Amino acid sequence: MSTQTEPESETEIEESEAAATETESAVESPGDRRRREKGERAVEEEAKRKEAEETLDEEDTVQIKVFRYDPEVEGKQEPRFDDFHVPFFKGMTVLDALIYARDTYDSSLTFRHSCRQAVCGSDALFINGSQRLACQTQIADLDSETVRVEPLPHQDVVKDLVVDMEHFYDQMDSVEPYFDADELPDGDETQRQTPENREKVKMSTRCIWCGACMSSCNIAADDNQYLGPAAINMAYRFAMDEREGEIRKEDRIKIIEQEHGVWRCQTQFSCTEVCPKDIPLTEHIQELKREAVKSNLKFW
Amino acid sequence: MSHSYDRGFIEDFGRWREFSAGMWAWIFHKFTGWVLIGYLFTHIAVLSTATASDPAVYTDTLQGLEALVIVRFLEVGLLAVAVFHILNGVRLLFVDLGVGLEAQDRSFYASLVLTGAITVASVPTFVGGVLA
Amino acid sequence: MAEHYSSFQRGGTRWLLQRVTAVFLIGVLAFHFFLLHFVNHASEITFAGTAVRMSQVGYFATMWLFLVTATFHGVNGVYNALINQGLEGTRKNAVKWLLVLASLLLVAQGTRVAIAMTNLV
Amino acid sequence: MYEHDVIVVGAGGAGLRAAIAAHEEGADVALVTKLHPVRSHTGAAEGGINAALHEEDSWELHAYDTMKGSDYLADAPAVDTFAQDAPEEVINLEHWGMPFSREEDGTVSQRPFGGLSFARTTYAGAETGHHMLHTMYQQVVKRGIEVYDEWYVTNLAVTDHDDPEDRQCHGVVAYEIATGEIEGFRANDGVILATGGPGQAFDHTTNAIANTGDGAAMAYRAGVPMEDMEMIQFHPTTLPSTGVLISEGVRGEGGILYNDEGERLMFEYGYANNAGELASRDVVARAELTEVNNGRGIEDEYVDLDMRHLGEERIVDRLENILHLAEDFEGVDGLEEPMPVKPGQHYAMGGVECDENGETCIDGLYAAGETACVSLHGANRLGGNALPELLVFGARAGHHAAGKDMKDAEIQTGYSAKSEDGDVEPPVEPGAVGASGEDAAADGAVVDADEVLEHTIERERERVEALMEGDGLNHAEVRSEVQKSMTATVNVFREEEGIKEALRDIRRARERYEDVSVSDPSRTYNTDLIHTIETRNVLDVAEAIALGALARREFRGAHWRAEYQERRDEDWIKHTMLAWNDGTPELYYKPVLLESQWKEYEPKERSY
Ligand SMILES: Cc1cc2nc3c(=O)[nH]c(=O)nc-3n(C[C@H](O)[C@H](O)[C@H](O)COP(=O)(O)OP(=O)(O)OC[C@H]3O[C@@H](n4cnc5c(N)ncnc54)[C@H](O)[C@@H]3O)c2cc1C
Ligand code: HEM
Ligand code: SF4
Ligand code: F3S
Ligand code: FES
Repeated sequence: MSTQTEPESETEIEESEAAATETESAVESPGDRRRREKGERAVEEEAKRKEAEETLDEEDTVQIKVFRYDPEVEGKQEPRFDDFHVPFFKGMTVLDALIYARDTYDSSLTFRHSCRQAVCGSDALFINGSQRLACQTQIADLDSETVRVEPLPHQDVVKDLVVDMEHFYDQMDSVEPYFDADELPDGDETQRQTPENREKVKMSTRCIWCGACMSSCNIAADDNQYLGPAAINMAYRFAMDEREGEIRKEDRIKIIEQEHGVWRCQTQFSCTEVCPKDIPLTEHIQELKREAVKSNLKFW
Repeated sequence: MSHSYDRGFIEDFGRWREFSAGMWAWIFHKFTGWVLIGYLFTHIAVLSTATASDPAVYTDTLQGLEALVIVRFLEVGLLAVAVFHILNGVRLLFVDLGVGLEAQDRSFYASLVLTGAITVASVPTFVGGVLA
Repeated sequence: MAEHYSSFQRGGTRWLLQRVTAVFLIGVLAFHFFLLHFVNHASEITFAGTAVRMSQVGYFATMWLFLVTATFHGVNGVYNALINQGLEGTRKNAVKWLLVLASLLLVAQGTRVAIAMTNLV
Repeated sequence: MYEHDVIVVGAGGAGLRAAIAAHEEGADVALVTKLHPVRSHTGAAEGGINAALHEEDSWELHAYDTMKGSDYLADAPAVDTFAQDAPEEVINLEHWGMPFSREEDGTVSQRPFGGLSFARTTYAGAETGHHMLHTMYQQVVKRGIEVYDEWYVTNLAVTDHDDPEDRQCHGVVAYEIATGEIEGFRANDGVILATGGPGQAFDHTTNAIANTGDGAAMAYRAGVPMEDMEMIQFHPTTLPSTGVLISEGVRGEGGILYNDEGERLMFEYGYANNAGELASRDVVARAELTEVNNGRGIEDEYVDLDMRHLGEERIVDRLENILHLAEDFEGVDGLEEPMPVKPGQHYAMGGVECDENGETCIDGLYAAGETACVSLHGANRLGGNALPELLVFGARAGHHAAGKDMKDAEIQTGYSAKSEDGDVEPPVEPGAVGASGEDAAADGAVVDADEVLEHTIERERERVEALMEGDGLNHAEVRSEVQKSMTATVNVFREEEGIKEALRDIRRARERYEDVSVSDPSRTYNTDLIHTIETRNVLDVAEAIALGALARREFRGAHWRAEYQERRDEDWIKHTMLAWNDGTPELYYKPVLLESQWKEYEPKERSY
């Protein structure tokens, strides 16, 4: 390290490496050795894996059935379901099981994930027939022998459990999803907002862009241009924020009133049911419908 | 992006098993609405017999139809359809007003049950005439 | 005001009218069903009976409004459903006018029938 | 090849703020991020953002608290700049629509936080980070700033001058996850690294799976020194199965810690006879682990945090999200049973050495956020000081990179700031296996911007090709071994032997990594490949942490050493620095600046 001068440390490495190669090369070349070791290891790994799977006790394992698809890889172009047996522990989530399956059995198993705590919105999946966050879903709560995991319905599948989110992002962007006050106080002053008003928009600000709601909505499935519950909720978040002011609110109402806006919602409630952040989406959509009617009636 | 990857059965047919109350309510409401508007057109068509110069045509047509058992049963069906559409319509009106949203699934089930009850209760009145 | 008025979106109006007509229909439809199936059994209906009822101005007006609102409500409902199904462009326009025509015919014929039922003519 | 004035790598709080700042200066700026911005881990922060907003409060007090909290290992110019800029930054956020919690009169609420002499923590419910992240992303959308999301930056395009301080950064090379395409991003004015924390060096952490220390590792290998890497904060209450954080709020409201024998451990064994459960994070974390080590842990792993006695009403009212967390991530109903908790890695105080303007010793390369070490937190970060750091230093880096006229930094960077040679004897040779400067050719031949980029792109293509072609180990094994080893030895308790063990394990892991390959053959969304590359970064960062821990022979802030049970101010008010040195790391020291142009700080005992 730093106490040593550089050349010294370098020679040391060279020396030790040279020594290592010398003893080995009597028998085989380093390349051969590496390949042999690789081969041996592969066999070992395989054996370990088999053993791991076999020793798994029926009782404390769960079976996950995972959707597989890859447009490029032969054998995966036809969608299929793969079964994995995963050792169960208390508190295990579906995401834990997926990670285990990937790291132990098949490293090509592909899914998005990051925070493991329901804040990043990466891992909304179709689990046992419902849109849920894998990280937020306790396997024990599913009450079923096998857990079926699929990518979100009504979105293009990129690979395995990964869907294309572009359309969802586009819909979010189309409602001008940013705070844009009519006027702002001077530089070092904050705006005022009543606690009641904050309370009113609170739930709507919790959205983590997971796309579960959009995927669950039959209307959004049929009508690709429908803004969808998340985007409408986003519009609600700003339209109802008293800090933005009346003029902006009027504009926002116009956005959600468009052809494929709020009127498309048929109050099916499935969005509200699947939202992992418990946002009362239908309620917000309905309130915006009334706001729209009100703002139109004003001018009669 | 209009469609997701075709997952065959799961996507096309299997989904209904995963529908929740709100989705069923929507489907039923749609169905009943269409039946009702369809009925309205036929209804007016039948009543058009009233414009005939002889009033008896009207009376005969209506009573002739009413004499058919099948028509009586269809009427029961119509009642069921109308009652459900009304009850669920009321439910939807409340939803539009933002009232009782937490109970939306229960109110749907209540609509179903009530529809069933009213329909069964009215069977004697409807079918009575022809069978008796 | 004028420019606000011009930016008015029909989506909202139709939505609102659908609800308003629904509220009206609740009462009238229930009344209609009750009167013609429970109070007067459908099988006992005669032209004479109908004519008596229809000759009352109040009843006549109610029934005529029933016809108009139900037509609007029903046809508008169908139209919405079709739009939600993805109807667009020229086909949407065609369907729209077709529905409008059908409604007008229905209301016209309904009105003719209703008038025939009264002993006014 | 894409080209922009400023390239920001990472779109968490720091990256977003930097991008907005550069945009404010009129620069053409792009965010390149491996996760969509709203998926960044800033969204997980719960507690709040410190800023001296109140008239009775002052930035000097905030600076004083921060310095004291750092256990006098922070640099005064960083601390002062931070405390001065924080209020304006928080007001900015408010103007951008951040849904702060409010008082009756409509002003922003502030609450007290550990180690602060004034209630200066602004917050938005228990989801402050989520709101901060989203509020800033919204402003990025509003400004039309280009975002390349799901682009994984694999390396920096840096000239290959011999001396890192002569090097210049001309951009980055990134891999588009969806398509497998490798592209260059040319930065005319600067590259800002804002890639977040290195939590994945440990196997039990509150950090996201994506927090693999990529930025730090890339900068390190490009020649920027790592600073105070041993300074890792451990949070005492995280859920055992996932590492999800259970906020300090539970103990604040009166939650109690019990060991396996049902004893109230904080008092029973005298860990903190006054403050009890509310003692500072490091004290509680050590207490819990001592219990486990002495056989009084539950299932030999954790202790119980009980809040049932608070009553359902109070719990639902104030700690509702905790109920959800315990239920969702541990399957435990906090109203019915105690919640299992154990210490988990939480935050890295150290990181990429940079100055108050975010600049590193490499020209055109900046760092901001958790990945950076301006040296604001020193040996211990105060709760609520990380989020404002993202704002303050993110903004400064963005402004500076975009060419705003700013005062010269007081903090010196680079090897030339060295004051003392290091004196550690690692048990094995650290650094790259067969170090030959694989990450920088170091012959001064490639200096032209385009050439540098082309060269780097070529190297990355080769690297990816090699990883894809091989038929070897799964990186996951290598990664998890290192994580386990780090958590076992370079944790809350650190002993010389343990740290050496970790270094040996890391060495072994480095050797095994040579044989790692990617088994998924697809170019489409190949996360196997991404994770494999990340693992390399995890190794470099973990090693740096362990080396720092071995070097620092004292107990300061978060860094506890079995052999040295006190703070040794005469010898150790200095930063541990680590230069990659083209593959053969070198440890050295640099002085801590306890004096800024405004004030001078006198080390005092850190007691609360
Ligand atoms: C559970 C938890 C609670 C916390 N609570 C608080 C609190 O109450 N108050 C407080 O002040 N602090 C808190 N902190 C600390 C604070 O939240 C973090 O230090 C801070 O959010 C880090 O922000 P960042 O912008 O540096 O990084 P991150 O938000 O982690 O963002 C990193 C970004 O870099 C990108 N990235 C990474 N690698 C690459 C690559 N190779 N190529 C391209 N992009 C890349 C990622 O996509 C991401 O966008 C908390 C931390 C945790 C974990
Ligand atoms: C009696 C009380 C009635 C009530 C309360 C009622 C209520 C409603 C409501 C609220 C809707 C709108 C649903 C939506 O857009 O989400 C609707 C739709 C509809 N109604 Fe009614 N309605 C009533 C009677 C009728 C009658 C008499 C008819 C037939 C003429 C009718 C036909 C329809 C049709 C066709 C739809 C559209 C269904 C669809 O979405 O496809 N309704 N009704
Ligand atoms: S509204 Fe809910 S379900 Fe929809 S994207 Fe946001 S968090 Fe997900
Ligand atoms: S599921 Fe769809 S129909 Fe409306 S209530 Fe939700 S958006
Ligand atoms: S992993 Fe972040 S929401 Fe599930």
